[in-house]
Amino acid sequence: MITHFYDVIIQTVCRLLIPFIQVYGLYVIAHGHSSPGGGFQGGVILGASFILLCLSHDLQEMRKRLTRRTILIFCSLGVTIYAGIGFVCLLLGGNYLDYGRLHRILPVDSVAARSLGIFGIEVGVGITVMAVMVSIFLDLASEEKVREG
Amino acid sequence: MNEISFPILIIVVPLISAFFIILVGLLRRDLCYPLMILTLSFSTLSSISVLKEVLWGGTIHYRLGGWLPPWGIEYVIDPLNGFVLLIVSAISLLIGITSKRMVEREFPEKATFFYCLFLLQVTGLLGIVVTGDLFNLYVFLEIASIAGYALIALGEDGAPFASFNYMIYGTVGACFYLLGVGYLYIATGSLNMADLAQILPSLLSSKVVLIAFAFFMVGIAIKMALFPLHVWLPDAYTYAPSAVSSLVAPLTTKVGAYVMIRVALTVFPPAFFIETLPAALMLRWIANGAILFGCILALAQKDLKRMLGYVLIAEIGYIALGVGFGNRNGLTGAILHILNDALMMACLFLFVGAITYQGWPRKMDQLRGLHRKMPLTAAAFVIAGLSVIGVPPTCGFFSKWYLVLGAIDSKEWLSMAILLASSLFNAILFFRVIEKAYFESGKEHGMVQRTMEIKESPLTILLPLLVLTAGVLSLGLFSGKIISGIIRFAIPVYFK
Amino acid sequence: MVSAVAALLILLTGERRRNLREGWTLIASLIKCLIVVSMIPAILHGKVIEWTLMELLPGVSFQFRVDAFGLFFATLASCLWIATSVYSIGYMRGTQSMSQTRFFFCFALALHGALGIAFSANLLTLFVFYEILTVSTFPLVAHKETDEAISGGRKYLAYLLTGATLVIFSMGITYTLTGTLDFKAGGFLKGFGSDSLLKLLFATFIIGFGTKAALMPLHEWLPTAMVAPTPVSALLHAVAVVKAGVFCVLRVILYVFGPELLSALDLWIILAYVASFTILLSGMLALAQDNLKRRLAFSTINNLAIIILGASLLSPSGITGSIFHIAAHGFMKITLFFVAGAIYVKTHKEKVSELDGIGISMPVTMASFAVASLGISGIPPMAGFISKWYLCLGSLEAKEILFLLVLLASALLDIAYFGPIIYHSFFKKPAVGTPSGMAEASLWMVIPIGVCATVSVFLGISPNALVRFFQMATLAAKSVLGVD
Amino acid sequence: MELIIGKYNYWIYISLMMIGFYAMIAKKNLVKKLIGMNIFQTSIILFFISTGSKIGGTIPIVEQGAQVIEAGQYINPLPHVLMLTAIVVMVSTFGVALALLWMIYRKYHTLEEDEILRLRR
Amino acid sequence: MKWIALIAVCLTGGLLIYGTVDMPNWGDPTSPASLHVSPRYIEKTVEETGVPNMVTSVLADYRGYDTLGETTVIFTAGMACLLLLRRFGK
Repeated sequence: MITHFYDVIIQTVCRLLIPFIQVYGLYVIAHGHSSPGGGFQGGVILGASFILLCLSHDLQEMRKRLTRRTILIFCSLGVTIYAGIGFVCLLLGGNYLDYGRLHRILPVDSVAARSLGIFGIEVGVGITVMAVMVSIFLDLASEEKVREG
Repeated sequence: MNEISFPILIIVVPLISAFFIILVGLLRRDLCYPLMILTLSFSTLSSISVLKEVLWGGTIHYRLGGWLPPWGIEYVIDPLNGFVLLIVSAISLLIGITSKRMVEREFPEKATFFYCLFLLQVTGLLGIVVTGDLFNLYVFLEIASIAGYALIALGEDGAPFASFNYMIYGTVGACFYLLGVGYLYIATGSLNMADLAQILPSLLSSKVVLIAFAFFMVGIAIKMALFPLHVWLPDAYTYAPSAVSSLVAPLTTKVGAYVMIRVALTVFPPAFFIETLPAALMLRWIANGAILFGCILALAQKDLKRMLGYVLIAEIGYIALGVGFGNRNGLTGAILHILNDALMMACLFLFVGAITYQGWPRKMDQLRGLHRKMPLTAAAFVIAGLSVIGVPPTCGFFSKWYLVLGAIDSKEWLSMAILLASSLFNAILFFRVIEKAYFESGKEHGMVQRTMEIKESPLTILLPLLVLTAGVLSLGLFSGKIISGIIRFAIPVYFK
Repeated sequence: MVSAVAALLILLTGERRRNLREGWTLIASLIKCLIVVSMIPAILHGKVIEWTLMELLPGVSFQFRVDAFGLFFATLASCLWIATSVYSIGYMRGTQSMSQTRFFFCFALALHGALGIAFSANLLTLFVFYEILTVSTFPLVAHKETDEAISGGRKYLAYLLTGATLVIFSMGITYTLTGTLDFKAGGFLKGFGSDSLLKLLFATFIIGFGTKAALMPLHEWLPTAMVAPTPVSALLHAVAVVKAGVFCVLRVILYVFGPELLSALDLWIILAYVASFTILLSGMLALAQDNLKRRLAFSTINNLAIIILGASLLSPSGITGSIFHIAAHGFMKITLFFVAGAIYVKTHKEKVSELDGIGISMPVTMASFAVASLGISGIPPMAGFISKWYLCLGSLEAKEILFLLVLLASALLDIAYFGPIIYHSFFKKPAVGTPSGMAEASLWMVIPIGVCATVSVFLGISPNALVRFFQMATLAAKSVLGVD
Repeated sequence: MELIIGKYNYWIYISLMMIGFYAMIAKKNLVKKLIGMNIFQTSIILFFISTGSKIGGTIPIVEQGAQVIEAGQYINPLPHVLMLTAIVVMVSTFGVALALLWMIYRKYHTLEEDEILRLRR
Repeated sequence: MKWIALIAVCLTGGLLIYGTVDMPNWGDPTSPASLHVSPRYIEKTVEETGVPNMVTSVLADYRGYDTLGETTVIFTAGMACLLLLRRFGK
């Protein structure tokens, strides 16, 4: 529910909170290798931070920071990163998603290349999940606003 | 790139281009359509080559990520799913060509996202077909389904509600499938089809496997709209926009049928399906019910598209019947019917799409004088209708012929009677329409003024329609070659 | 093979303007007839032309084979097609009916079906063309687009498709029993399956094809289909449909089951009884009809039954007679229908009771009518006499006096229901109000009438003249019975 | 009795599943149907996760410097992976379902199934 | 309707419970699920992928393709919502 009732406390608190949330989200994505977490979880946290922004302020505020166009680009960018990495492996002569092949272009051995590849796709997943979360929320919410006025 | 990586490219190229279409659509919206056509034609060509390769050099295994099968996911392409793969990609290409005009007519501003979801739907279907891993199949099933829900909901008034019902049913189906996967997993600890096929024969006595089988069957039956669980189908396909219904109607149910054959006859040992369980028997009875039910309800319909929906239910009944016979001829008929029915249904739904595109009403009793305004379209309808009835030399006859042979082999006189009777039902059904379209010329009140400006549909719609019609006509004569060339290898060894 | 080409020609040209289109129809029919006739000498020397198109099922391929029997039927059909197409051009112009393109297109397609049936080498190919014939005739029957016509067409379809499903059933059984569907002179079912199964099979086959051959309990669609324009009824009755049905029945009797099997199972006697029942009943019903075309329809049923009876006697001359009767009856009956059509076009009279004195106004037409009807009732020297003579011989060979009596009775019946027409039309004063004096129909129609009538006389005088129908008939009969 | 004690996890998830399933097919309110759907899928997730557990197993993360790793000491990671995927699928289905609900509500201004059916007639 | 639903639900539940009879007990380390495929993940993950978190390694590497599918699913959902809800040209 987007109410047009703004509370100073809520706004300030959220303003303070949101950066930390986002940093935490990035941490969860990045640290998914050696602790619970990963692209999806981190992406959800990031998305949640933006949604919190919309809730505390309003959609216009949100638009200023993240236009629909950017969201859209993010959506397909993340998945493209993922599929693209797989494709690169294919071009490097391996099977699809065979990160081991990445060591041909990366200065590391194949095992490390694997973990790097995993990291890459985690990032991709994170971006997409975040963008899609926000976009779905925006669609549902802005729809409501259209109906109200 | 090497020949062997075609299997994955069939899936990945539409996938990636679905992502790109969004980016492209932001810059130049008119580039989306060519991109889609390019992609679809690529996957069609590569599926042709893959099918060739399979027929030449035997089953193809493609290990994703280079991991060995039970640990990694692998793509297994044998003649059966190579065949289905070709059907899916070719028909989706044809429908994709037609979709341009319809999209421009119905929702021009959403074209980008429409094409994106269209591609995703096709990708999902292809992914279902080629994968050799049960859980991966589930994931792609969901891709296809979600794209399908969205696309169907774009249609006319009732569409969102119909699509919502479809979603409830579809989710139940998918969840049942997932439960089946879980039960199999806890019983065997593996998700790979080939691996399971090796482990299962030693576990057939276990109740877990039994229940897993039951849930697989129910879930797939919901997805392929087998008779008692078909409730979502007529609404969804009636209200869907024309381009969507002519993509979804022929393919989704056929892919479901393929999954049924795959799970029941290759993952589980066929003997389990046919002898130790009464499953084959039950399937036969259900299919009989489906055929009768579909035909009779189709007779009651006023709306052409809805009628086709019920005809589709009956056709699915044919396929299930062929599987249920559990003998060589029946199975041949079923697999052949997957092809024929996909062709016929695409042709018929495309016909409805064409006439609605030209602003012709979809009601049965308003088709008067159609053949004067749109002769080729009407001819296509006549031929497809004859094929559904099963009049040689159209292809519908031959699959029906094999089903009859299967019925004789398994001494199922009742099913045989129903098969024959259903073709009579269809005859009534279609000749009623044909009479309307041909013999009651449009001299009626008001028709003349309204239909004056209606002419033949544009080329992008007409051409695929005619191609499909030619397919319906010619594949009948070539069915001998198809069977001896492809289907003979597609049937599990058990039936040899 | 030929027929396919010819029909393709029509398919391509069906949409052209009318003169061109009718020109194409004529040319196609001529070409077809010539090619068919050109094959006769080869066949008469006992050769068999085969041509395989592609394999439909394992063991069953889409194959044509030209043997004497098939060629006999094909020659008949293609010759009569010329006459019919000439006539139908005249008729169509005379009545100015609508959507003639569709008419000629379906017409050619139907002929294609008929010739395909004649030349097909196995049951499946035969069935394919059988269905083509059925479906392509439906628009012809319903051509007038009136409610009556459409309901007639519906009835036609209902009967024939039901028959077709039975045929599918029996083909399936045959295939599972023997693994092949190829015709073989003398039958290929011998030694397969139990007697009861074979009896059931025979029943379904006969019922399936019998619907098209209008055997008595299944004849109902035939008089109803009389709503069709006359060339169509001529086609239906003389050439294509019913004859194709009879042809199929004979194929089943002689080439699927074979005489030995039938006589072993005593099936022939049942069939013969059904046929003779049909003969008598339809003859009597014909008496009761006042509509000329309906009367002709019942007479057709009668003659078809005669053909089947002859074949079911399983004796050499019986089979010869029945095969020959296909041709004889074809020519004569087509004449009769042409005449009925001509009268309708000229005077819009359809009832027998209205025909008083029409012979004065249309002498040539009615003369040929007289000739043909006498021929049908089997009076020498018409063609009908020859066939009936052989049929009687056949029944004598089969030692079945009963059927002999049936044949004679049918001849009497024929006279009984044709005689009055001739008498009235020639020797009665026309009813008041009808135009007197010469008023023939257009030449397009009169010429075919005359030709057919003369041919039917000619066949009677020298059965081997022209295209040696008789020789082919005997050849076929011998090949079936294995005597030489 | 041992049946229930040893397999109580299955009983729990099955009862949850029955609740969700019942809500899905019997409830007339579309939102309630959706909630039922969620319960259903959650129960399936519980089922999978419970299949992966091992008594005496810890979370499937190798702690630093562990030399010998044998399967017994870590719980089975595969079900967790599958369920991560399944959760995502679930979420996306739910999102689409909400969108559909919006369209329905915009059209009929109600979410009661029978009322919608009445309005459509 | 309610009764039919109830019967269907009870039937399903009954079937599932019937199926559980042959299942291994909860947390049984010797269940086939934990013996057949998964040990390789547990034992080889570090040396093969260099990732100590098995869930991540399996998710993103061994069964990476599933994850691609999963990401595609959520992408599809986003596009679907866009397609259905957004009012264009406004």
